[in-house]
This record gives sequence, structure tokens and C-alpha cells, in this order.
Amino acid sequence: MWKFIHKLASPPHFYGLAASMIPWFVVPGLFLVAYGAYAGLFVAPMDYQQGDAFRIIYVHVPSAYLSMMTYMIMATSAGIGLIWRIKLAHAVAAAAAPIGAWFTFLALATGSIWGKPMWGTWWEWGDPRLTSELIMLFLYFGYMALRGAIDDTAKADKSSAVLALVGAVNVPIIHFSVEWWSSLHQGPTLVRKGGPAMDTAMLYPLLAMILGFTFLFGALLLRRVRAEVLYRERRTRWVREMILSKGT
Amino acid sequence: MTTKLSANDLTLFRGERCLFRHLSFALNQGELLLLEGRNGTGKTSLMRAIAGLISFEAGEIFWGDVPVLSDRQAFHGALVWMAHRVGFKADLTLVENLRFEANLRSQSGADFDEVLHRLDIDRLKRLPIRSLSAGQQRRVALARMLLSGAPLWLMDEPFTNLDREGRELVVKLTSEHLDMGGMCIMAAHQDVEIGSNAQKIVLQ
Amino acid sequence: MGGYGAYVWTCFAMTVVVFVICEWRARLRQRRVYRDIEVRIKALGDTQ
Amino acid sequence: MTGDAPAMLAGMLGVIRRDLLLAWKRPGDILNPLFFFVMVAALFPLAVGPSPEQLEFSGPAVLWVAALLAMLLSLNSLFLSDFEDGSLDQMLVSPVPLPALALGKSIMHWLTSGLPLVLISPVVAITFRMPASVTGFLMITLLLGTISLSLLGSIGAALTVGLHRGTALLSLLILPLAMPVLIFGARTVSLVAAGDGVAGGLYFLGAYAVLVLSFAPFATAAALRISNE
Repeated sequence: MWKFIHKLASPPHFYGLAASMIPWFVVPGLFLVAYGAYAGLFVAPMDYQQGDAFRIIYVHVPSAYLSMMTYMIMATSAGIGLIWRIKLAHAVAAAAAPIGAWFTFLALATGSIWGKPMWGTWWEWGDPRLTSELIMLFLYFGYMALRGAIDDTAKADKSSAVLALVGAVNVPIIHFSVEWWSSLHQGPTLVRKGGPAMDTAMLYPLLAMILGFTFLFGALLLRRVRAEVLYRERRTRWVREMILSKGT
Repeated sequence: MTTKLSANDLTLFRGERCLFRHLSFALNQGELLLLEGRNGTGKTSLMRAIAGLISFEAGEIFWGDVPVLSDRQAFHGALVWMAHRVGFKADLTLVENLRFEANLRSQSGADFDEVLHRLDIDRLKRLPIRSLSAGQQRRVALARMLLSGAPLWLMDEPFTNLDREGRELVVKLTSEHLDMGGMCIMAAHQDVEIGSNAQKIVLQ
Repeated sequence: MGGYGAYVWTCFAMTVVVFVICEWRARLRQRRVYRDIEVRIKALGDTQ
Repeated sequence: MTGDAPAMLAGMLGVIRRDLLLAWKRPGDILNPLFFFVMVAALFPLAVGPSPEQLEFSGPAVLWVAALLAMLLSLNSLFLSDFEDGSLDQMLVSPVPLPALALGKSIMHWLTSGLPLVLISPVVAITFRMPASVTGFLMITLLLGTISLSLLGSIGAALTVGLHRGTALLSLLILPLAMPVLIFGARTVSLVAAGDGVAGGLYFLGAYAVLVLSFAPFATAAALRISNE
């Protein structure tokens, strides 16, 4: 088992494998997203409270979910890299951060656009989800800034891993504290997005979107990790031989 | 005579640059290891790596039979390091600095005043390190080594900034330490005549 | 879209844009790294 | 951790004693963040206007934000001089487990910048027309909150020591992590001012301080080893 993991994590092996795996993520991802978007936009019935504006959740919820999941992936692989000294894990963490930041941004932007017709304002501090997404974005910025500030890759890997782990401990606490904070807020009464009892015609497209986003995220991550691995292995023989023989 | 410190197949990188590959050595009680090489060949890096401050790309160091990384405290309890920067607080006095050292590592029990007297810094006791000359500061660093009970001395360019008398003192103290079964790893770019059986590693 | 069309379509459009940007950045990085290595190997010749 | 407790305690107390001695010889290092705290707190009334209701309402928030920023200000230098003069190297090769020394540094940071802030806060609170009962709670929340901030901040200071863009980077790393402390600290004081219950907030601040205490010294130690490579 251990041997298998090591083989999988060996850079040349991974580099080749990742390239062949990308289509396996892209194709189902595109299918699911296409179905989810079509069904979400045109088939799912209108929400009786929010009207058609609720259709924004078909992109907002998956991106919010991905922004959290990406942080967890980042922190987990950073931890693996730190403890077992697996370089590939550090490469995954480095590759995940910018993607996670983009999805966090997307979740923020779509949430804010959803808020405009719902609350009449682009930004509502009283909404705990938006506020913790904002803090999430700051966490990503901090992580990427620390990485950017350290020239030596190995050192950047380890330093940012410590930060990612500390951040991972704090993420649930930040959520909890923001929830507590907004529950005291005497502002506009908020409409829960979606609501507890969701019609299946509404729910299935959402699940398809979440799954589709995850697949596409997987493809993006693989592509980034490949570039990251190539950069880290730039002095090795296998990269040299590969480039000399004009492979990709 | 048992082998206390041994290094196996060490490879060290600094950033992009490979300083050395497949370096091995073994140090027994009473032995001296000299690291030689021009500036920038990685003497200091090797010493920092031996002390556990930098990680090797490959290879391992053993203290006795135990890998250093698996019992850092045992190894650090056995070494004292005279680095290029003396590592004292410039605003604190000599005594205050050495008292802090006593909190960090076990002491040999050598008489404090006697050690200072021997190093000819006893009149500087109450002065802040800032007002000492570079050579005097090196002497205080020597006092740290003598006061600690550590058997392994790491000395990075111990002769820098010292006058002839001071250099002779370093040689004398080191040979005494070796005679008592201590060990020493010394980086120097000048020839050092200490003891008879010094090993040498020349870094290129 | 019951008067919310602009909001909904903007969100979906932004999503597409973000995916495209992510994909584009990833490809760009891959290409840059690859080219840098290629240039270095050619410059160094067979010395290394 | 296999280190024996007395050695750890001796090392930790040694660090605290040494750094307190240093602070005593250079009082500016303690006073500057305090002046900063007072000045930032003075900026708000100047910007907002002298209306008493508004000051009373925004007082807890202003004091908390000012305290948070003042803590950040003094963090940057926490490990810097140790890093520059080589004493960090000596600490890293000492047999005392590094987390104990890191904890010593955090405690020292709290003693020289957290505690003075707590002590001076009533004076600033008076200018915001804060009643005495509320001021008491302000001090308690600051006391608990600054402990967490010192411990969390040590991690950031250890991660950024030796980097050129240290100061701005440090804020970027620490501020998001400090949000829970700010939220609970400031809100609890506001709640007291509004006559509401406060137990929840205080429990949270206390629990959070304990949680941070349990992992921050280890994270700081790991970060120091990495940064000093």
C-alpha cells in the first residue's frame, strides 16, 4: 500500500497520469453542469418567496461549497506534506489556493448579486454566510501572500503549510463566531436561501451543479498541480529528457 | 572509544545550489573534525545542518545509535555551538547573557568567575555586550562553551576577530576539551594545529 | 425571469468567466514553466 | 515531548526574564504601541464628531479595533532581534523543547503589550463616556482577548521573521484569524452597554484562549524552525 502511494506520488508518474486523467473530469463535469444549468434555469419551478432570483443559488451554493472544500483540501495536503514530507502534497496545496480564492470570490459576487433584489442592497453585513466567505477570502489572500513572499520553494511550502493548518483550526470558529454575531443583529429579516423543504425539481439540478463543479474543480486542480510539479522538478533528469524528446 | 557522532551519505542544498553530495563522517570521543574550504563552499551551512537548523536533502546524522531528528533534545543537550554571530543580546550585560544561557542548557559546574578569569573577561562582567569589542564578544562565546557541560563543540571560524593570544587560547581550550574525551567540529579557513588525529573534510 | 433576469444571467455569466480564467491561468502557467525550462536547457547545452 | 518539566519551565521563565529585562532597558518598545492605541482611539472621535451618543455607541468597537492594531504593531519585532543577533539560533539548538521557549516569547509579548493595553483602556474608555460597569467588562474582554492575540500573533511573527515585507504580510496573515476575538470582544462589551447578558461572549473568549494556548506554541515553534532555515 505504502509503495503504491509512493509510486503514485512520484512526480514523473503523477505528471503523466494527471494529463490522462483530466478528460475524465472535464467530460462528466461539463455534462453535469450543462444539465444542472439548463434544469436550474428553465425547468425548476419558481421559488414562491424569492421568485426567479433563487436560481442564483445554482451557481452560488456550489461555489461557496467549493471554497470551503478547497481550503480543507489545501490544509489536508499541506499537513500531509509537512508530516510525511511528500513534495506532491505541497504542490497540491500550492495549486489549490488560487482556485479556492477564485471560487470564494465567485461565491461572494453571486451572493452579493443575489442580495441586491432580496435585501435591496449589494452587501448585507447581517448575513453570516457572506461575511464568513469574506473572511475566507482574506485567509486565501494571506496564504498566497506568504507563499509569494518566500523565494525558496521548500521553505514556502513548509511555512504556508503551518499557516494553512492554523487557518483550518480557525475556519469553524470563524463560522461559529460570525453566526453568533449576526444572530444578534437587529436588521432586515433574512430569507433562508433554498429553505428546508426543497422541491426535488429544484434539488436535483442543484446536486448536479455541485457534483459538476467538483469535477471541473478536479480538472483545474490537476492542471495546476501538473504545472506546479513541472516547476518544482525543473532541474531533474526526467523533465530534461521529456522536454528534449518534445513531450508535454 | 565509541563512535558518538556519525553522518551517512549527506546531501545538502541551499536553494537551487547543491553544496555537497554523499558526505559521510564519523567522530569518536576525543576527536576533532576540521571543515575546510574557501568562502561560500558551505562550511557554515554544513555546521548549521549538523546542529539541526537546516534539513538535509538526503542522509542522516546519528548521535550514538539514535537519529538526531528523532531525539532532538538529547542531541542538543550534548552540543554547544559557537556560531558566526555570537547570539548575545547587545543591551544586556555579560553576566545577564550568560545567566540566560544557564536557563537554556545544562551547566558543567565549572566555576563561573574562574572561567571568566581564564578568558580574561572578568572585568567586563557588568558591561553590556554592545560595549565589548568583537574579540571580547568571541571570548564571551567561549565562556558559554566552557560553562556548558556539552561534549560536542561546534565552532564556526573560532579564530575570527581574536588576537594572537586569543587564538592560542582557543587552541589550548580545544585540546583540553578533546583530552577530556570531548569532541569538536571546527570550520576554519586557516591551518589549525590541534591534537594529532584531526579528520578533515575539504568542501569545494 | 420575472424581472430578475439581469441578476441571474450576470451570475451565470460570472461563473463561466471564473472557470475560463482559472483554466486559462493554469494553462498559461504550464506553458510558461515549460518554456522557461526549455530555454534553460538549450542555453546550458549538454553541460549539465 | 520528552523534555523534563523543570527544564522546560526554566527555559520559558529564562526567556521571559531576559526579554523583560530588555524591555526595561528599552521602554520605548512598550510605550510605542500604547501611544499608538491612544492615538487611534483619539482619531475616531475626531473623524466621527463629538456627539456623545455616537461616541458611547461606538466606544467598545473603537477600543477593540485600536487594541487589535496596537497588538499587531508590536508583533513584528517579537522575533526580529533574536533572528538578527543569532540568539534565535542558540535557542533552536538548546535542549529546551522549542514550544516552551515559544510560549515564553508569547507570554512576554502579552506582558509587554497586552497587559499595558488592558491597564490603560479605562482611561481611554472615559473619553468615550463609558460607564464604570461597562469599563470593567471591557477590561475583562481585553484581558482574555489579548492573550489569544499574543499567542496567535506569535505564529504570524514566527512565519514572517526574516522576510522583507514582514509588517504588511503579518497583518494579512493574522487579521483574518483574529476576527473571532474581535467579534466576541467588541460585541460582548456592546451588549453590556445595552444591558444584555454577557456570559456567552466571556465563555467564548476564555475557551478560545485555552484552545489557542493548546496549539499556538507548537505552531510557533514549527514556524520558527522553518523560518530560520
